[in-house]
Amino acid sequence: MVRWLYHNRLATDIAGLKMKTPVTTASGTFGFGLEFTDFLDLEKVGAITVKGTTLAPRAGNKGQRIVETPSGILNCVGLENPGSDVFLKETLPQLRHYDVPVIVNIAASSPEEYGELAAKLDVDGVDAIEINVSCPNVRDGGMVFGTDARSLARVVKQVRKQTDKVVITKLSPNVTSITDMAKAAEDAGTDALSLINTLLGMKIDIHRQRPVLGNVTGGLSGPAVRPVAVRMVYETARAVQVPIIGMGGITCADDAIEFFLAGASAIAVGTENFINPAIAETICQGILEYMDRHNIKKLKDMIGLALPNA
Amino acid sequence: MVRWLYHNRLATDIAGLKMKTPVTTASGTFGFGLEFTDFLDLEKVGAITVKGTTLAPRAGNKGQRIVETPSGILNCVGLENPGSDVFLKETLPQLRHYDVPVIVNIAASSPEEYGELAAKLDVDGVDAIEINVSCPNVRDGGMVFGTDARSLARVVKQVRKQTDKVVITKLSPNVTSITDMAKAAEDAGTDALSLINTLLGMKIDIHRQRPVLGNVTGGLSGPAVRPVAVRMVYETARAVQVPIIGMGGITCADDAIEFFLAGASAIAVGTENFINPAIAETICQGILEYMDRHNIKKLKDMIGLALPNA
Amino acid sequence: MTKHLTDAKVVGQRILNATTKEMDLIAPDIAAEALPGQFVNVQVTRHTAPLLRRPLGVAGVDRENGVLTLIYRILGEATHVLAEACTGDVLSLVGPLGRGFERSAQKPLFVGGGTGLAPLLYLADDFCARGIKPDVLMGGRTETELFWKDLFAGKAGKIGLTTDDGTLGAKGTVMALLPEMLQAEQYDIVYVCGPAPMMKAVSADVLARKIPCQVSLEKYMGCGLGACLSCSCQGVGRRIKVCKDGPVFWAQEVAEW
Amino acid sequence: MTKHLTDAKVVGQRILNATTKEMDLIAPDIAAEALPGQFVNVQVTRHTAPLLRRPLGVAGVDRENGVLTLIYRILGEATHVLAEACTGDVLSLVGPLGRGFERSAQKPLFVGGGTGLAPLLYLADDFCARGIKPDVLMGGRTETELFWKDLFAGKAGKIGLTTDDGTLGAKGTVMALLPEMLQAEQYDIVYVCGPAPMMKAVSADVLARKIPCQVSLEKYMGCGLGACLSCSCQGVGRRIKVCKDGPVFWAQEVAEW
Ligand SMILES: Cc1cc2nc3c(=O)[nH]c(=O)nc-3n(C[C@H](O)[C@H](O)[C@H](O)COP(=O)(O)OP(=O)(O)OC[C@H]3O[C@@H](n4cnc5c(N)ncnc54)[C@H](O)[C@@H]3O)c2cc1C
Ligand SMILES: Cc1cc2nc3c(=O)[nH]c(=O)nc-3n(C[C@H](O)[C@H](O)[C@H](O)COP(=O)(O)OP(=O)(O)OC[C@H]3O[C@@H](n4cnc5c(N)ncnc54)[C@H](O)[C@@H]3O)c2cc1C
Ligand SMILES: Cc1cc2nc3c(=O)[nH]c(=O)nc-3n(C[C@H](O)[C@H](O)[C@H](O)COP(=O)(O)O)c2cc1C
Ligand SMILES: Cc1cc2nc3c(=O)[nH]c(=O)nc-3n(C[C@H](O)[C@H](O)[C@H](O)COP(=O)(O)O)c2cc1C
Ligand code: FES
Ligand code: FES
Repeated sequence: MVRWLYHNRLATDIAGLKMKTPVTTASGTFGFGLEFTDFLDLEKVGAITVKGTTLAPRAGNKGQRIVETPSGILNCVGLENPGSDVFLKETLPQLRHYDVPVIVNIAASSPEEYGELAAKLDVDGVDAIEINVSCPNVRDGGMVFGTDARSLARVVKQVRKQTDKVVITKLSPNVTSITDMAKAAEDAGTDALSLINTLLGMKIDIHRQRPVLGNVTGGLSGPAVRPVAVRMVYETARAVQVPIIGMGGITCADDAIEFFLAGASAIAVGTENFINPAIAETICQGILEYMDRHNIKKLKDMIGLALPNA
Repeated sequence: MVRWLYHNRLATDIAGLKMKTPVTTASGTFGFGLEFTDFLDLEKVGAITVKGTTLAPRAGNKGQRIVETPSGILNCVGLENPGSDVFLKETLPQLRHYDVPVIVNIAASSPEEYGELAAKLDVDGVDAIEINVSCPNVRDGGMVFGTDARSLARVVKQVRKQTDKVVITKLSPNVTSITDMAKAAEDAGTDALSLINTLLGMKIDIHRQRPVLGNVTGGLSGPAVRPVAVRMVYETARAVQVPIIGMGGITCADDAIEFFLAGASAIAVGTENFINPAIAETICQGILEYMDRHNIKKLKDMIGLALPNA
Repeated sequence: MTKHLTDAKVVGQRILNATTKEMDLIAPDIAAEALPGQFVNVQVTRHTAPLLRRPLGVAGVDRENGVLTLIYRILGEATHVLAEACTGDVLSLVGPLGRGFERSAQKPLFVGGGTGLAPLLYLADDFCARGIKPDVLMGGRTETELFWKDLFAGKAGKIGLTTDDGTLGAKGTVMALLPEMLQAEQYDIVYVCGPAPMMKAVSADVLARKIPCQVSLEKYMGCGLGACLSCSCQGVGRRIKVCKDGPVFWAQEVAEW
Repeated sequence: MTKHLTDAKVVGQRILNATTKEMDLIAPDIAAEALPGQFVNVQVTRHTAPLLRRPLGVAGVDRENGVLTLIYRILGEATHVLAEACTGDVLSLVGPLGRGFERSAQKPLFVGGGTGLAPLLYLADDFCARGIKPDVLMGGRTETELFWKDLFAGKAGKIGLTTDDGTLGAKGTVMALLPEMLQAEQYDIVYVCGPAPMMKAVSADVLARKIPCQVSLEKYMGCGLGACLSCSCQGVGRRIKVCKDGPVFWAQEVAEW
């Protein structure tokens, strides 16, 4: 029983996943959502995308895991998570108290394991599976699937086979052609795309003369990467039919609007959750104001307005 | 007749190109050097890398050409330049009044044209050719050569054939594997590598609902991209033997040192020239202070210190 | 003329209207050499965001005390930071930059709108120092935008005012008064500084009457030094860089507005 | 306890030594609930660089006036910005965060160094309010780092001082005085807050004497809310998040220092 918000003006639809607002939370930046209930109303978030989940629990990387860079951060958390069993037994029941769709971000080390995990998560309370084929921070976290179109297709097909949930494929920006990857995922049967994951980067501690991060390299996110993300969404929106969830450096409504105009049907807030933990809810107000100023009735009417043929 | 600076402690050598200091200027961000003589002593810069030069004059792109982004800028200048004839007749003679090596950055639309341009620039006063195969802002500016290893090799071979100058190949970061590109250039005979050029990005004007830049997309540079640049230098230094000129977001000596530790033999200052037009000279002082603090006698002793085998 | 990279101490800010402020800075090197029409490039923070310097026209100098005056509209990120600067804060400046106004005229008319009036204010000081009080025609959307008339008081001869909404002076753009003023006096030059459409319309009219006309262009700037080609545009018969060949141009040199 | 996201007005800054400052902020929601050992996450700019909030321990509260006190060392980009904040400036805070000290002890010993003494200051206030004056052992590299003794004046019983260079108190680290102090009194808890090597050494000694011991860990934080896993580390038998499960832990819970 969905309560509509904002007279339904912000509603969007990701291949059947109905969102009351077009704002979700980027995986790994919002925990399991429950950490943010002091700051916002989870039910006003369009969907909660939870931390990357693996079949078995993972301890993640050792050493420093986050470091700030100019207008961004590098992270190498390395998919620390309690594993799918704990997620299903402990976390999901808590999330089900809220009237909000749940997107589970999954990572694995083979197409078959992706499939197995998707099958396991094919339960009530999970609304969509987001395939993370682009975690740069673990050897078996899918980065190879994220940078090779054929491997990507194999993963998508396995997941598609094992679940009736909405399947979202999250693309890595560390590729020569984002549209080739997007098309490969589309052809393999993904229902939607998320982009972008983090850019591979590193920082060196010049005093210790060693990489700052425990894992040497990490994923760059935050406002610094927004221009790259907007460009990739814009290119991808012209290349595929499936809906896109845009993300990368969104800090406010104006940033979000760039992504809608570039062709995203929904957006995710990532790093900004750390700085403004209420942002995933409050961003909607700014979108509405923009729509009023520009005489746009429904969010759907602004998707892709900056594309050449619009 | 080279006057050595700083007791020769900062000297570096890019495949025979002797630099008194390890700091050069990123192409396109320092004009022809002459614009900066009120702010610094050109002879204290290790080498001047001039604006991308093409065979014929070019007017560049229409519309807005630069826009600021978080800790970075996007540009789509589009290789505006007076052409090789004017460069040789008017600019080069002025640069020859200074005791500083000149690196000419070149762009063309076919391997043969790259070769022709290199042959034309094979004159006294030009010390090295930097092949720009990565300008994202013009259709024929080499971007395709910058993202495909075989095309890249063809360009490098043509240039190598036509000149006895030091040949530097400048790599695009918009690729899945920077090391594949680096190895292709090395195998094709490049003497050195420059990295990185700009990341492809865009910004949308949400009020006009159109891309801000005249050319729709542009190249992202400045501090925002530094983590990506350091990572690529670090990866490339392990993959090739030829020396590397590192660049991307360097604003001060500490930033430069990151690149040396990652394996760069020299660095280039780009966007920061716009903010601090004296930086290419003053950065050396900070490097010396660092060397003193860490008991490093010569710049060469710190190259690659953060690499795993160092 | 040498360009300086210098740290300047803020010695005062004054509110001119809800969105416009005037700032005085101690920058003796720049104040000593800056000519009317030139600009400075201001760094508003030592951090990397906002990253670029921002170009602001010189609105006045006090050579004796080494003071430079800027007048700016609070628009976006950088000018908001400027607006919060306190006396004693230090800002890095690069300047003076660009080519200023040609100043040999005897009977000038100034036409301006918005912050385009800032460089004209300094130009008026310059003429006054030589005993010439320029006539000034200024336009704004509404009365509160014409606080400029008070800044020009004592520095100008006749002052013509227009507002889009008619709340002060003639109703309409400056074009509503321009023909009248051009007819009433024999000007030997017209300086125009304001939004591009204003400069285009005014200069067309002025040139048609065979009166020399200078305009001051505004383009997004990366470096302000002629190095980045952000501000490069098509002039008549040649490429021009607004930051170096301008910002002031003879109206007939301009091919793109 | 609710976590608040709130704008707090700076009402004063005080220089404690060349690299340390104390800041008072009006943050009634946070002041009302913050417990000793908890921290707040401070945003130093509305721009995107520096980007992340910075965690600072609560060094004191004045509930009546809604004032929160922070004490910070000026280290890098963000703390330099903080140091320049003027009275009247507004900073965004998130807090109170984390789990504070267990406070049922009757005869506590505090051991601290550097800004680790900040949360202990608030803990001392708390004990004093219950009529207990804690003994304090503090170490620093040199005399000027021990300005803390003045801050603890009136809030502490015995104060032990050590400096690495012997310019004040015993020469050496806190380990030079610790055994002596532990022998002289029957403490029922020891709270340690300072650099990791200090906490490791002190807690090992204290635990060996079967005295309960709490430590306050510091890890690079992304969110401060338990969401990003930046601060996650190995505890005894479980993963722990410094920002949520800590920063205060029982010494025997800690597996990585
Ligand atoms: C030669 C010259 C002289 C100028 N003199 C004045 C003056 O005396 N008073 C005044 O108020 N304004 C002046 N301007 C305009 C002023 O530079 C912009 O208003 C200012 O940069 C806005 O910065 P912001 O960060 O506050 O706004 P933003 O939100 O960044 O931008 C607002 C507007 O300013 C423009 N702008 C932003 N950055 C630049 C840049 N680096 N170069 C050029 N335009 C930019 C943008 O295109 C946009 O239209 C001048 C511009 C030029 C080119
Ligand atoms: C729970 C907790 C409580 C703290 N309480 C205090 C306190 O009361 N007083 C005090 O002076 N300091 C305290 N610190 C340390 C303080 O957070 C850092 O000194 C501060 O963040 C430095 O920021 P900077 O930008 O000035 O320096 P930077 O140059 O960014 O960094 C300097 C040092 O601070 C560390 N640091 C930077 N950012 C963070 C971050 N987001 N999280 C954790 N560490 C970081 C870096 O690892 C580095 O070692 C506390 C840290 C934690 C985790
Ligand atoms: C600390 C951290 C952890 C992340 N963990 C994951 C993850 O588990 N799975 C995933 O697909 N993406 C992960 N990401 C990437 C984000 O979901 C998002 O794609 C990226 O950060 C870009 O968005 P932003 O710039 O708004 O942060 C993580 C990002 C950060 C900063
Ligand atoms: C305005 C501008 C123009 C540029 N023009 C060129 C060019 O002509 N040829 C080229 O190889 N790179 C060009 N570049 C890329 C720079 O040389 C450099 O590789 C890039 O900006 C990264 O360095 P930075 O972050 O220090 O600026 C240009 C960059 C900018 C900002
Ligand atoms: S602003 Fe760089 S050339 Fe004019
Ligand atoms: S700082 Fe994010 S989980 Fe602790």
